[in-house]
Amino acid sequence: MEFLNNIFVNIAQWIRELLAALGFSPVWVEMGMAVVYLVAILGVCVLVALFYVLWERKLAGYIQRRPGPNRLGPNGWLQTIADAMKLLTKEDVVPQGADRIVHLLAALFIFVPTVLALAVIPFGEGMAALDLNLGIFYLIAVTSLSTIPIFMAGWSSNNKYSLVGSMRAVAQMVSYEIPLVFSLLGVILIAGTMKLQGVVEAQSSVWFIVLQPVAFVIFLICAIAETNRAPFDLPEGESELTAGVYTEYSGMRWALFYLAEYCNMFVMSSVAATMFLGGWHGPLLPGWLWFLLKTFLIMSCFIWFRWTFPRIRVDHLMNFSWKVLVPLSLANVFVTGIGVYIYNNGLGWW
Amino acid sequence: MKTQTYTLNFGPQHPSTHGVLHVVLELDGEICVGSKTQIGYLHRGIEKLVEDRTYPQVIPYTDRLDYLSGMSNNLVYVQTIEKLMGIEVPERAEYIRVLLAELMRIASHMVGIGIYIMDLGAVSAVFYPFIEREKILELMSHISGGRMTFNYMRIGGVAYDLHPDFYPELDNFINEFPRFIEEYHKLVDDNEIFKARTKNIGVISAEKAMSYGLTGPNLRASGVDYDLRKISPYSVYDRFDFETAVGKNGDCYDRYVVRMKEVEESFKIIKQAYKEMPEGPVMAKVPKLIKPPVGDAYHQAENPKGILGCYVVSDGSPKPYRVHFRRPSFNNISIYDELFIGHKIADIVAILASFDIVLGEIDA
Amino acid sequence: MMESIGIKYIWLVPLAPLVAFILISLLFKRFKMLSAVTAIVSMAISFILSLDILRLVLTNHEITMNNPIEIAVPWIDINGLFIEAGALIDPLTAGMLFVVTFISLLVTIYSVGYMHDDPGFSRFFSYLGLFVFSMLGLVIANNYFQMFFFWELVGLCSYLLIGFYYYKNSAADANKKAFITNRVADFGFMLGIIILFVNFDTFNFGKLAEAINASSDLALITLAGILVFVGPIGKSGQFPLHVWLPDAMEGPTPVSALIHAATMVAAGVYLLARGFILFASSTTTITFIAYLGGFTALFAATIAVTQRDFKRILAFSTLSQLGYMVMAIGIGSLTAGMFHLTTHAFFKALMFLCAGSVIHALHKQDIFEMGGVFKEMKITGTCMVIGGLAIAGIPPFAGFWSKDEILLTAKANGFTLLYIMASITAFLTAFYMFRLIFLAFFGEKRSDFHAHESPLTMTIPLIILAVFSIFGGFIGAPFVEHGYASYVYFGEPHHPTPDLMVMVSSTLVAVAGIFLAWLIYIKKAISAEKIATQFAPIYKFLYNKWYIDEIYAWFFNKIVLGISNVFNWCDRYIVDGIAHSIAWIIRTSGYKGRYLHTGSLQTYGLVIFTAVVVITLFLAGPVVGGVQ
Amino acid sequence: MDLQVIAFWIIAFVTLGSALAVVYLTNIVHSALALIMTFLGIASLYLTLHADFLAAVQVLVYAGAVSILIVFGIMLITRGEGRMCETNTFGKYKYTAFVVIAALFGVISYFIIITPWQVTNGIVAEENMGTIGEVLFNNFVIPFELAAILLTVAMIGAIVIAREVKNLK
Amino acid sequence: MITLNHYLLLSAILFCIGLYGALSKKNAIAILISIELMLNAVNVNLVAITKFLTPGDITGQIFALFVIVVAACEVALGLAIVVAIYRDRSTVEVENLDWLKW
Amino acid sequence: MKNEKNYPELLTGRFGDKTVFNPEKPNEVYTDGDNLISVLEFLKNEGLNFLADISSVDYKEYFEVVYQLFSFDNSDHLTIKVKLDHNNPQVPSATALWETANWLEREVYDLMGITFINHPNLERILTWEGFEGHPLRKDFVSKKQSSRK
Amino acid sequence: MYGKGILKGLSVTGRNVFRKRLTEKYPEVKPKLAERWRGSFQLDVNECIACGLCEKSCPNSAIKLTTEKTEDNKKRLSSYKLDRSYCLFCGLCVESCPKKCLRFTKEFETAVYNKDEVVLDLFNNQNLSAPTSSYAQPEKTGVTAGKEE
Repeated sequence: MEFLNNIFVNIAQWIRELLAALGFSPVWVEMGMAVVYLVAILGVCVLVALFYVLWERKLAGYIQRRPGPNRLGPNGWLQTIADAMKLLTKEDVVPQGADRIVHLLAALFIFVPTVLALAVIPFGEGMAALDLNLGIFYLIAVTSLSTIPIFMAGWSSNNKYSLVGSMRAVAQMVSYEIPLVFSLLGVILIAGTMKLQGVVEAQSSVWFIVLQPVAFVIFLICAIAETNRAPFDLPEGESELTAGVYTEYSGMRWALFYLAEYCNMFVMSSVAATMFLGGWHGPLLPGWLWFLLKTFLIMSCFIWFRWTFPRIRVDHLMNFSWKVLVPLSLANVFVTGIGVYIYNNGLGWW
Repeated sequence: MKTQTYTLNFGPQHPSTHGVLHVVLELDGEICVGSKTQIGYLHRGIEKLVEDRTYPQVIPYTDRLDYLSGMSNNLVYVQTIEKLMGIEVPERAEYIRVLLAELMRIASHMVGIGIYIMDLGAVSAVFYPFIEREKILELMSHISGGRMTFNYMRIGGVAYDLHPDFYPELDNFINEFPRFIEEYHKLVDDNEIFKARTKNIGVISAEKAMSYGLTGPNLRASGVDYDLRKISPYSVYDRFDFETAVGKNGDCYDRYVVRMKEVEESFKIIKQAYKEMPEGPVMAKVPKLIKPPVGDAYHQAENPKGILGCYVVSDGSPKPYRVHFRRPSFNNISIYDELFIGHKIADIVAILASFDIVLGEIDA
Repeated sequence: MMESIGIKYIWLVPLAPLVAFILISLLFKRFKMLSAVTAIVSMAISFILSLDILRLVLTNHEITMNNPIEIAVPWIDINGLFIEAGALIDPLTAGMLFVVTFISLLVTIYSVGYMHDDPGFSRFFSYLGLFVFSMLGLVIANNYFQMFFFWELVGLCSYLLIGFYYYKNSAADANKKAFITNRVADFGFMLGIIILFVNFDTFNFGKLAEAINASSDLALITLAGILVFVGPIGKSGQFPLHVWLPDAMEGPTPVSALIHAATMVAAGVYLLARGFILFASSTTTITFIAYLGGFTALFAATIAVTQRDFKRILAFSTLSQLGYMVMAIGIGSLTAGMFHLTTHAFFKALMFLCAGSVIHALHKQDIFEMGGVFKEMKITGTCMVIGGLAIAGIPPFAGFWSKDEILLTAKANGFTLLYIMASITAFLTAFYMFRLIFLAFFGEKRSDFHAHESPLTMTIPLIILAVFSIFGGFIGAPFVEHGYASYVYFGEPHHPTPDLMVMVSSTLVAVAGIFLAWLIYIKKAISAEKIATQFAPIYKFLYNKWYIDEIYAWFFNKIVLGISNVFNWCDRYIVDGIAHSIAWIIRTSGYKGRYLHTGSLQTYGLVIFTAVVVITLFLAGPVVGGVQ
Repeated sequence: MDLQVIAFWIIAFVTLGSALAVVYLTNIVHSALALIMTFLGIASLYLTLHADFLAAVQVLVYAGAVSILIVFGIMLITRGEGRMCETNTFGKYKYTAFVVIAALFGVISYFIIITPWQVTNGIVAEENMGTIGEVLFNNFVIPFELAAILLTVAMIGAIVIAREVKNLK
Repeated sequence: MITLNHYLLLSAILFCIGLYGALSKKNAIAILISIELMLNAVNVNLVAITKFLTPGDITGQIFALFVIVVAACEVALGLAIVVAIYRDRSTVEVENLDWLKW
Repeated sequence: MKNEKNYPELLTGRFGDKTVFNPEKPNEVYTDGDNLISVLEFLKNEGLNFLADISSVDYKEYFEVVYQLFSFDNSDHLTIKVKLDHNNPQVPSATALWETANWLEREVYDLMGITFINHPNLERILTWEGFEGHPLRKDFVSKKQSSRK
Repeated sequence: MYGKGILKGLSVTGRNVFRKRLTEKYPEVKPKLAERWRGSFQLDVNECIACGLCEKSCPNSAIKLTTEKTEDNKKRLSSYKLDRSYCLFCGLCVESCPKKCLRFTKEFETAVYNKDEVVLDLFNNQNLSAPTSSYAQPEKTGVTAGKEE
């Protein structure tokens, strides 16, 4: 149990010792570990994305009383790998009128914020590549970058659908970032730290979803919107904008966008698991497994929502953010602040 | 902000134009300021083609007008010829016709509603109606051998009697369908997003609807209680107890509600027709070679999409001199250009889908 | 001693109307009723606080004229110039605060009805707020500077309010007239306080009083006193700067009531009372004040006899009564002056509001077009009669007691001439007042109009004021122990012994005036027209207000303009000549040089940064060398 | 070779390179994208200066918000006519400005080099966010509130200015 | 060893690049962008000087924070003005925007 | 089916001999192009407010345009037929009365080549812009004539 | 309450996750076709009397047959081609066959690799082994009309 709990930490430690034993100076050991962490994160990214792409298709199938992918591999579990292979080998088409460089770079940049964000997520006790003091702030800052590649993609495609989609995406992501940040503020107030590890440790007795149910709901909604998932999938808006931002993308680059979407979802659900569902806390199972289970639960909710709801219209979307979520989250912060004050200082303050 | 408008070719290749409809939109940001609907991408010249066919040979072509409700199209055509020739159809055949037409209506509405809600973004909502439609298509294949193109109605009756396999399947369908209706109402009716997307969107006043010659659920959603099955009952519709579904506001939401209500009413008719179906022959006595007398006839019937009219001119030869179809969707979408103005792209998709158009019918 | 919320929140007294002003003008402009309510509430707050201060002053005998409470904070503290903002609470202030806030509150309530259909409804209330703020700031001032500051603000507000109907030419002219006339007076006032400050190095009333007492420079004090008195001459409409006051009738009637009864004109008298020591220290000053006041009283009364306009008659009566007050102060009785100011505030406000009520109902101002209004407007009529009786000095109405005290003092202090003049004025007052009442309210209708009683918001203030006009005089009646004189006094409280002769004679004089009016205008025993034609020159002279306005016009047109022309020539050809030639040089060089201005910011930026480099190198070169 | 030194040179190279790209590129959108890169470079520069909080703010405000604002501005004023790659050309001062700026740089760098800086090698606090908060809300509370008001005013002002003027004629 | 001079020179270069852009570009938005570069250069200066000269103190960082606020306002207003100008003139080329001259 | 109103009588009363009836077919009215619009307007006001269809037939010697009028309130039905010259087929447009006439007339124009006067937008609708000829005419010969005889 | 509809919708989709999947696993599990399924064609050449009714009845002229005279002057089929690319699968030919020798089969996987194979040569490849459809054939079971009691 203890062994399982610390298995990844121990592996990291082992690699570190190995590098040291190989005669590298401490600086280079640190560099090496950075590379190892990066590879690990990228690995997690890709694996998670591949898994969730399949799981989404499966769950969507179940919701629609279909079995979902069921051909390749046992019960269809190798389907995404096959799809990925197919997409990788497809021709990389760049439209004639497109801004070639930006068009190509966009698909790469889309991964940058995701990978950066994953670096601070604690997958288990001590299982974060970086444990920044400003963890949550860093997360917010980094995720705010994710608008830019989408804008790049939409603009460079030189397609009206793409441009409209990217404009929608930018407006939507900027608007929903605000309630997202505010909903996290309540947790920060209670936990008293911005360190993600610290936030998880603060939840050892009670999960913050109990103390901050409103914030959790707001966070969930904003997370869906930030990741451009249905019912907030306006930038893609298949029935409106054909494929929106991704209209002109094909082959591998389209696959990258597709994977990035799932990675982003994974980041968002890990943040939710960390901030509200107690991170690695849980009985019996190893911490990182608990963490992944919670993430899986939230991801499944994302998928469930997507296959149930119609798409929201763009003006309703903005109204909902500015007129409902922002005031609600502000009120939540306010109430939480008062609550924390009373909890700390008692009621004798007058 | 004052911004430059831009032109967006909405279709002919677009996921939500139900085929090959082409709308040239003039957009100011997301809001439509001008629209031009262009059709004809699926024009096959059926009216010209059938001038070279004998009267019975026309029937397969009518299947391909509104390919989601072939049986109803068959019915209109054969009834027109029967009117032209003055043929009395056996009662059992009439009951079968009504039964099948109403099944067809349910099938067509299942697609209409499903695709409508899918175009609004709820993808699962298309699968549940398609499951029910699948059952109806199975039923159809039991009696005619085909799933969408039936060629089952004949001048003077129907081609064959119902197949014995048909009855248990229909029982099965009748047992399971109410549960679907209940579930679907739960899934869609009260959904706030759905309501926000459809209420007060694409509002058509009763006057406008009448002026534009809208028919079918689109007309009734605007509050005009006009249903040929009630107003001038053809076949044996006067023997059944059902209501017409009428909306109030003429918005997209009402069009959905009316369709759902109509499905329930059709289901009632099916149950009655099934229960009361008489025994007897299914074909009237008609000559081997059908040569209607010189003259013309116009007949129309309430199809799932609206009123399908058929105008046949005979010159006394075995081939029709002229056949013209009044296709309901063709008339219905002529209001699009006016209706789109001032709506957002997303609303345009909603309006487009709420009309339940079939391009095969529009372009003929 | 300080357990009074009124004292604690004294700053709120003037501030509440200011807040109302700010709120209304910035936020509530579109919401009529909200602005009215805001104004009323703010006035009510001031009123309640003033009431509390009054209560404190009345019950707490430690606060006397010689031992006021003074609350002050530093306002301006520059080298050598120390000015504080503060409040001085003594019975004088308390009484004045009460009068001002009370009248203002009633006027504000009244205005809700009066201004109801006016498009500038909210604007009116915001001005009212500012006006009351200024007046209250003036009243609680503890130094001349603060007083002057608010004095000017009052002037500004009167300008705004008189010109309320700014789209009317006459209103625009009237407010300009008021403003300019007041500026002339204020200039004198300002000179006066500057002289005081230069010599005594303080603005504070208390310190000044000590300094003046200690000073021996009589000429200086006389000069300062007269200069300061110029302020009240303007503000309180003493001859010859009275000309603005009748014209000020162009403002809405509630404003007239406010200006005439409680705020603006009272400010002058209040200043005289507040700075009494300054005037009393010089016999010349005080005598000048007394005679000027007496003359104004008589002068205005004679004019009022011939006027036809309802409000204008009241305006001249105000002038006349102000003359009374000033005279009272001049003859050395601060008590009598302030007492008369208080009672006058009640009945003059009452009469103006009645006038407003009548005008509101009739849309007419000429009394010769009225008549018989009493039948339709019983409340207003009754109130007007009460007001008339009060001003005429019929016992036991309020005016009787205060006027009596003035007459008594005049007689007692040996100003016989003034006593006679005042008596004549009293007679004339009774006459013209009842001329007005008889013509307007009684007799037959002389033109076509439909009168109707005014709404409750207008009549209730009337009734309240009427009550005060009847009984308000008892506070200073001779038989009342601890009456007005025990609180407001100068030096030592002294109760003038009631003189039955004075009382009876003044009553008789008043009754005679009323009787004469009755004879002429009701009984028609004597024909008014006949008198007018018979004494045509006098009548014309009086009707045209002694040609004062014309004299001013002549003075300014001929003399001032003549002098101005000389200066104009000098200015145009000598001063301007030099200036123009300089300008020409500059302009020509600019004209040539403007081609350097491309209008392109980048060019400018480039030049700037080139200059930065060059200058840096130029300046820093030696320094750098030094470092190396 | 210290890790810090390597990091500095890489960051400096990226930052200055993208800053040059901002100015040099003739497509305004490319310029804006290069600007984002510069912002990120500066954020990492802050990290090397132990200003973590400022780095996060830099990313959040500049890279996340300001750049998007600029991009929106570009979208609003750059219309279909004309070619994108000529939207950000040099004006008439291309060479003149270069000379002046070169001189200016010479002056500045000369002064930087000759100035004897009083460098003290103190230790910067590991976690300075709390300190920033305390200082901000104690010593700088009025500037802080003013900044808030300034932002509000700027926002409203921007809306007012950019809003369509109706019925101008 | 990276010294203060490194940072200061870097920021000087950045500042000069920005200034060059501001002085030589035609497009008004490009000028705004260049001004952003200059502001950032200033911020680098502030932070670097605080770090090297007064390590315990964080006033420089706070000042940089305020500069960021001002820069945000500047961009918002600048862009608004540019958009307003564009609406009026259909151009944002500063060489055409010379109404400042007589 | 029997109509509630006797339209032949009404029309004769209003238009006299400008409308022609076949006594065997009470639901059919022949009129000419000049009177068409006034007849349609009259009938619209009489309750036949539903223009279901406009079709056309090429009788080789002449064209016939057929209007199918129904009522939204009852089952009344009347067919209006207009005979047109084969060389110059022209008929006034009913777009002012019914918006639906717009597309229906465009379809007739496109496929049969009958010109509708005062039509706001008389363009081809089902065939493409450069299409030559009008397919439903009996003399239409396609370049790729169907294999069938 | 706002959001109730959303929760109801979620409950519907959520419940469906646990219901039976309806998909037929096609290549492994063959679909159950209706008795009257209109699949491919078979022609019993021996029965055929070469009457040509099927050729005439076809709306699209998809059937081409040639006949030859036998020695005993009887018409005999010499070739029979059915072009499925033109075929509407309307069944009119099968219905018209007097000898019921042209039949539908239940084959439904009719995709072919070469374009030529679309044309069925029913003369040489009669396809008699394929399961036949009951379309227009004497029904094998319960042909009597009416419901089964």
